[in-house]
Amino acid sequence: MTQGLPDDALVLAGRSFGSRLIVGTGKYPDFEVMREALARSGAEMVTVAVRRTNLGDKSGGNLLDYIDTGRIMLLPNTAGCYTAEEAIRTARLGREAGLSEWVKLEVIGDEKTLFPDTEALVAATRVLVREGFIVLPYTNDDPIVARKLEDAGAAAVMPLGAPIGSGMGIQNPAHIRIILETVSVPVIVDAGVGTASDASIAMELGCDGVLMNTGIACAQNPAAMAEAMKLAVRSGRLAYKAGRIPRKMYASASSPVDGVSR
Amino acid sequence: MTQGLPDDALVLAGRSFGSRLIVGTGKYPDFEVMREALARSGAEMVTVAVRRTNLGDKSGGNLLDYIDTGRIMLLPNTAGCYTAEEAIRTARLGREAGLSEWVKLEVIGDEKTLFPDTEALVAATRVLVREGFIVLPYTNDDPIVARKLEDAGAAAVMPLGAPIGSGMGIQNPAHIRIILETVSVPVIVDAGVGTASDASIAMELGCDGVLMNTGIACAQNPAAMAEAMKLAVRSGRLAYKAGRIPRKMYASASSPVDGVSR
Amino acid sequence: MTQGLPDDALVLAGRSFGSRLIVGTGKYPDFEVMREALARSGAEMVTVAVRRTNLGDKSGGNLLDYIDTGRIMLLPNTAGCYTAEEAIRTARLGREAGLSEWVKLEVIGDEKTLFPDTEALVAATRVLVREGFIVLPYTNDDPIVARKLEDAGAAAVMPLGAPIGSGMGIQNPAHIRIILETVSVPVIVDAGVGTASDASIAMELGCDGVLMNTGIACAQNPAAMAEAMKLAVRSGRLAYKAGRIPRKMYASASSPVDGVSR
Amino acid sequence: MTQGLPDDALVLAGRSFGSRLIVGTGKYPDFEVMREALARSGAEMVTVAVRRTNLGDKSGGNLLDYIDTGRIMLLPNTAGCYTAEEAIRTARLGREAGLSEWVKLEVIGDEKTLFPDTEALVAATRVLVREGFIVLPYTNDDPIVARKLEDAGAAAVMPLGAPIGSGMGIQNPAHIRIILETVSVPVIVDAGVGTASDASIAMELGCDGVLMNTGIACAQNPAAMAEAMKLAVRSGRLAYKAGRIPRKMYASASSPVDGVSR
Amino acid sequence: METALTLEINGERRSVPQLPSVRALLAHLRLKEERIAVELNSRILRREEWERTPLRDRDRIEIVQFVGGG
Amino acid sequence: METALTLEINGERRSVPQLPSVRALLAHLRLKEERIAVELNSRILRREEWERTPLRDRDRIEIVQFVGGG
Amino acid sequence: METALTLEINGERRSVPQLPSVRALLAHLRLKEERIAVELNSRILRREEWERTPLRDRDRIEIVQFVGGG
Amino acid sequence: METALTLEINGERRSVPQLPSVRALLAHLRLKEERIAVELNSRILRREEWERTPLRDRDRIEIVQFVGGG
Repeated sequence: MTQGLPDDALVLAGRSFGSRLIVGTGKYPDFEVMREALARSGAEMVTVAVRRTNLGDKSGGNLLDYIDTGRIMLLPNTAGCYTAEEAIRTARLGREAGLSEWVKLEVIGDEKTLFPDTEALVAATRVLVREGFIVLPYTNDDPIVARKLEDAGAAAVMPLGAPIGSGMGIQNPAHIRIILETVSVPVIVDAGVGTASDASIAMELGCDGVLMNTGIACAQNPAAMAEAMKLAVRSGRLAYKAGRIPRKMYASASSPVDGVSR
Repeated sequence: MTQGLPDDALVLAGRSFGSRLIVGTGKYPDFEVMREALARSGAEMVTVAVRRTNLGDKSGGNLLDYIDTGRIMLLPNTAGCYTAEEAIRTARLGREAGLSEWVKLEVIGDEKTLFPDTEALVAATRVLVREGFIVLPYTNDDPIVARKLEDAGAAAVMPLGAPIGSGMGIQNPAHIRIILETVSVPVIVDAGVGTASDASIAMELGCDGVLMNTGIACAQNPAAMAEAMKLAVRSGRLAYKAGRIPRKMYASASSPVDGVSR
Repeated sequence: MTQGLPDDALVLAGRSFGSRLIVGTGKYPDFEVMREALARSGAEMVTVAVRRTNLGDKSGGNLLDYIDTGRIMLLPNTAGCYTAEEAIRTARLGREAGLSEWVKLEVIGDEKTLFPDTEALVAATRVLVREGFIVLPYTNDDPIVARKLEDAGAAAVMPLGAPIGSGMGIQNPAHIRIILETVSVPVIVDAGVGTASDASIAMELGCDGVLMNTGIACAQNPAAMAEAMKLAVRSGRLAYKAGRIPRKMYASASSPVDGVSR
Repeated sequence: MTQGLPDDALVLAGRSFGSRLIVGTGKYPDFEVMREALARSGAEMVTVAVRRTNLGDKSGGNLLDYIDTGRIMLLPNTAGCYTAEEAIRTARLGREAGLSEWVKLEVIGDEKTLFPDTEALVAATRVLVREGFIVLPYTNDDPIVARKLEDAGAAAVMPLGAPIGSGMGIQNPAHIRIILETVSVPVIVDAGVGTASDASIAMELGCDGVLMNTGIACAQNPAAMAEAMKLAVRSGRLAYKAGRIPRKMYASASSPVDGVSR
Repeated sequence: METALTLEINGERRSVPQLPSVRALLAHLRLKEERIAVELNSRILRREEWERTPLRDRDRIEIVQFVGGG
Repeated sequence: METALTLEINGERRSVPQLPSVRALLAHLRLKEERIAVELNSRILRREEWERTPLRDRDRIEIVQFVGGG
Repeated sequence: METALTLEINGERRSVPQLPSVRALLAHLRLKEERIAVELNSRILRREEWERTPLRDRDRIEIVQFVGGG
Repeated sequence: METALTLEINGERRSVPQLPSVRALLAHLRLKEERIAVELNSRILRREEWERTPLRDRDRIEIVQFVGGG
């Protein structure tokens, strides 16, 4: 039952994913830990960065040797790009290397916050969609920008919950909620998740998925945290679909009020 | 792995429970729904109330026909009792009916909030412990009271997260945290859980378990919510043990900052 | 206008106070700073502790030389007392020293949290009320305890917002709100205020007053913070009486939607 | 003392304002109530909308007859404009009508949320600044956009606390804080304030001012709420400058721990 | 049933025929013996006492069971 | 008023007598001159232009003022 | 001072000359009489009792005052 | 290696022997061909172009691969 949820796949650009958790591959203590964390996360899509090949040092092994690409789809990102042009070029390089049209689009606006430059992001989305890319843009939590991204052809919008790597959780649930009501494409919270309940909360709001990296990779025990995140995403999704009770200020007895033997 | 967690059982009064989720049996739409919810919750202990047998109407079936008492332990409560005397008497009746020393002790202070009368609660705990009961008291979130209950011999303390049935989640995490540092017996959040993330948060604080009823029984789909809660408790527990990343105000890149091809 | 609010005095045990802010006298850098802070706070009641007279050292001046007791009423506390007996004795000593029946009653349950021992608190209140004291008890945020204190004859109840000196603000507004609906005597938030908005929030909940010490005395500029607190209490009170707008998830234009020239 | 704060004026584009509260003029029950509310708010700048003159009906009086323009500066807004072009045109009309270069620039992105279209906002700011306007843009809480507005020559940035008229308070204090560290121009929270403490919180974060309309105009007693807001802004500002105590999880006694007579 | 007893069971007065024991009463009431508890005149009976405990007129009897609760 | 002009003022067609200037139009409409702005055929007029700017048939005129807003 | 008393004042043993009353003790200790309270052998003295209350050897005396507190 | 080429590879100047194609360069550099991308003078080469694309002195070449990222 837990395993399945077969009727509740995440569908992005017509492709179905059994897990609503997307995981990054950066910052793990080593590749072995990453491999185990990816396995326990249950993720079927992982992000990777595109970087210059180091021509000198061949030691240390290759990231891809530790990812089961039969089960897991690679999603190249454009991390580190500060203009639409850089991001577009990196997306194209990623496509050539990965032989796939999917890209997690980032256009960073500033080094300290790593917040997106949304104007450039929309522009880059437009260009890449025209070139046939399936664009998953990392964006801020502004519903107007989300709608522009959808209009530009993004396959999903991925608002930040909090700054990348901050672990602060979803800072503005109201904005996420409004985005969910504004766009028709899937909404995936990307960045800011620090612990399991942060992921559950995202799903309970009605989000379609959660993308995270630091929260798992930099936990004291990344593999255990990866499993926690898998369960958190499922539990939040299930709770969302199950229909929670309303919040009330006062109590309501769970045991019968009559029939007490006195 | 998910299934097992065999090294991480909840131990109460020397007895080991495979699940850290305790579920109530009140307020379900019907017994069939309850049966399925209990199954999907994975709970190994459920609370029941002690009430006068209805001598007239024998229809409707008996609660216990729907609980797999081979797998699930019954925990009689003293809900509806407003004095130490009433609670003590109900505990004794429950022991006689259930042939077990375990009791969830409630001494209610007021009908509107269903908050405990902690003075009477401590007194009743003292009496029942002397009589050989294993007492799990439903209490407020005051660490001083928690310590008194421990001193009185309670096998655990069960502070409320929010009013019974309110679904507001843990209103005062700081108090729960302080209780965790104050007592040595297990701490189980009892009451107030409305959705999955509330349960995860309790576990992430370091609680040993969560007890809930309305959050499951009155969800639109109780069985699905029961499974959500099972996963939430596990994910919160795993996250707690995995050691979350610290919260930071600013970003920290998850992709390498060097090597971008420009 | 600000000055006045003459129709909105705080009435405790039949006595009227022009300010709803009560200030402690401990922990200031020096008596001069305290004097200025008290002046700028506008408080008409300040708490003092009862301690053994230091027979050796007569230097350093006397606290009371820095308090304008014409304008400001002294409220002896029983801080540092861990049993009902100690608190009762200290209250009596305070009465003898201060020639007044008023006492801020504290019975501390534990050194680390300084939370009250509410059982002993209720007992001590009962005794002192019988002896003619006007008892203002520092209590936890439990409405059942609040009602017992009222029943015991307390002239007000003073629930903590957060641990003494913690500056965390009101941790559980729901509990304060329930206390306000439970008792008829004035409710004064005592402890936990860290900055001005914490005090405003207490008043906006409908509290009758706020008592604080560390938040002012240990601010970088105590006198300026004292004035901030004076204004905060007033502004919160005014806002409570003025009737705030309801919270809504969506926007509602403040400028006319018609008549835009296009 | 309260009155003064003469060293702490709000300076915008070289002009000094004695009050850090800016108030809107829409949605009051009637002009008389507005007049009183403006008086009690202490505001020295109020926003007005630019709309087609109603040629038919001359009854009802003119807004400007109820504003003391000797004391209060008018700030025309571009509310209701959905493109940079519309906003620029409305700004020019406002300048001609008001004979002043100041404009509160709004480019609305969507009717339901009234969130800004930040791309168009930055573009319009650039144009208007070139024409000599002093531009105060209403923006989202994205620090990257804030920096672009500053770079475009805005005299301040005015991020929303929550949707216009929602009364939800500052939904994302972390973003406001980051904006404060990102730009050098004044930061004024515009929109979302529902009650006094919301305004205090904005100021305690370090904001330079607060702009509000619905929170005052639609309160049950607008004039009283206006005064509450005046005090709230002052108290928040004073608290910010006074330097609050740090938050701690545990207690710290405010009375001496030694010298208790036992 | 001239020799009937009048008992107060769970707060209600009730006439029953002459019955030899508490256990017989339970049978008379068609109650299953599992997971119930019986109190006689404010004293809880152990299960093994049911057989040997006689009933007297005016006895107050409480019979409780488990129901759904939280 | 045989020599009337037909103007579009604030989006509505309106006939007015022959008037020498925008300023005369404002007077004809009984509008105070303070704190208003006038746009003629999509060009904003400076206040000092009102007097010397003539009206022509079919002119589109916008007249705006300040109203309550946030 | 051969006739000295040994008192326990505020928890410390102290020798003082023979003194006629509690009030005299306060004077001897150079304490202002305002806003203090005195307890003699666990009994609080009312202010008006100070004058007429004698001291005995081994008396336990507590003298308290107000200090800064919250 | 008198016929050597001077290339700028990943931002660094490098001398290599005369090589017939981009693909030969990759082999020379001992790079696996999987999951990499090559850009020649700011134009991304499709994988099938590697074989038939010659190298010229001063060519700027970028070779990228996937690394861990979020």
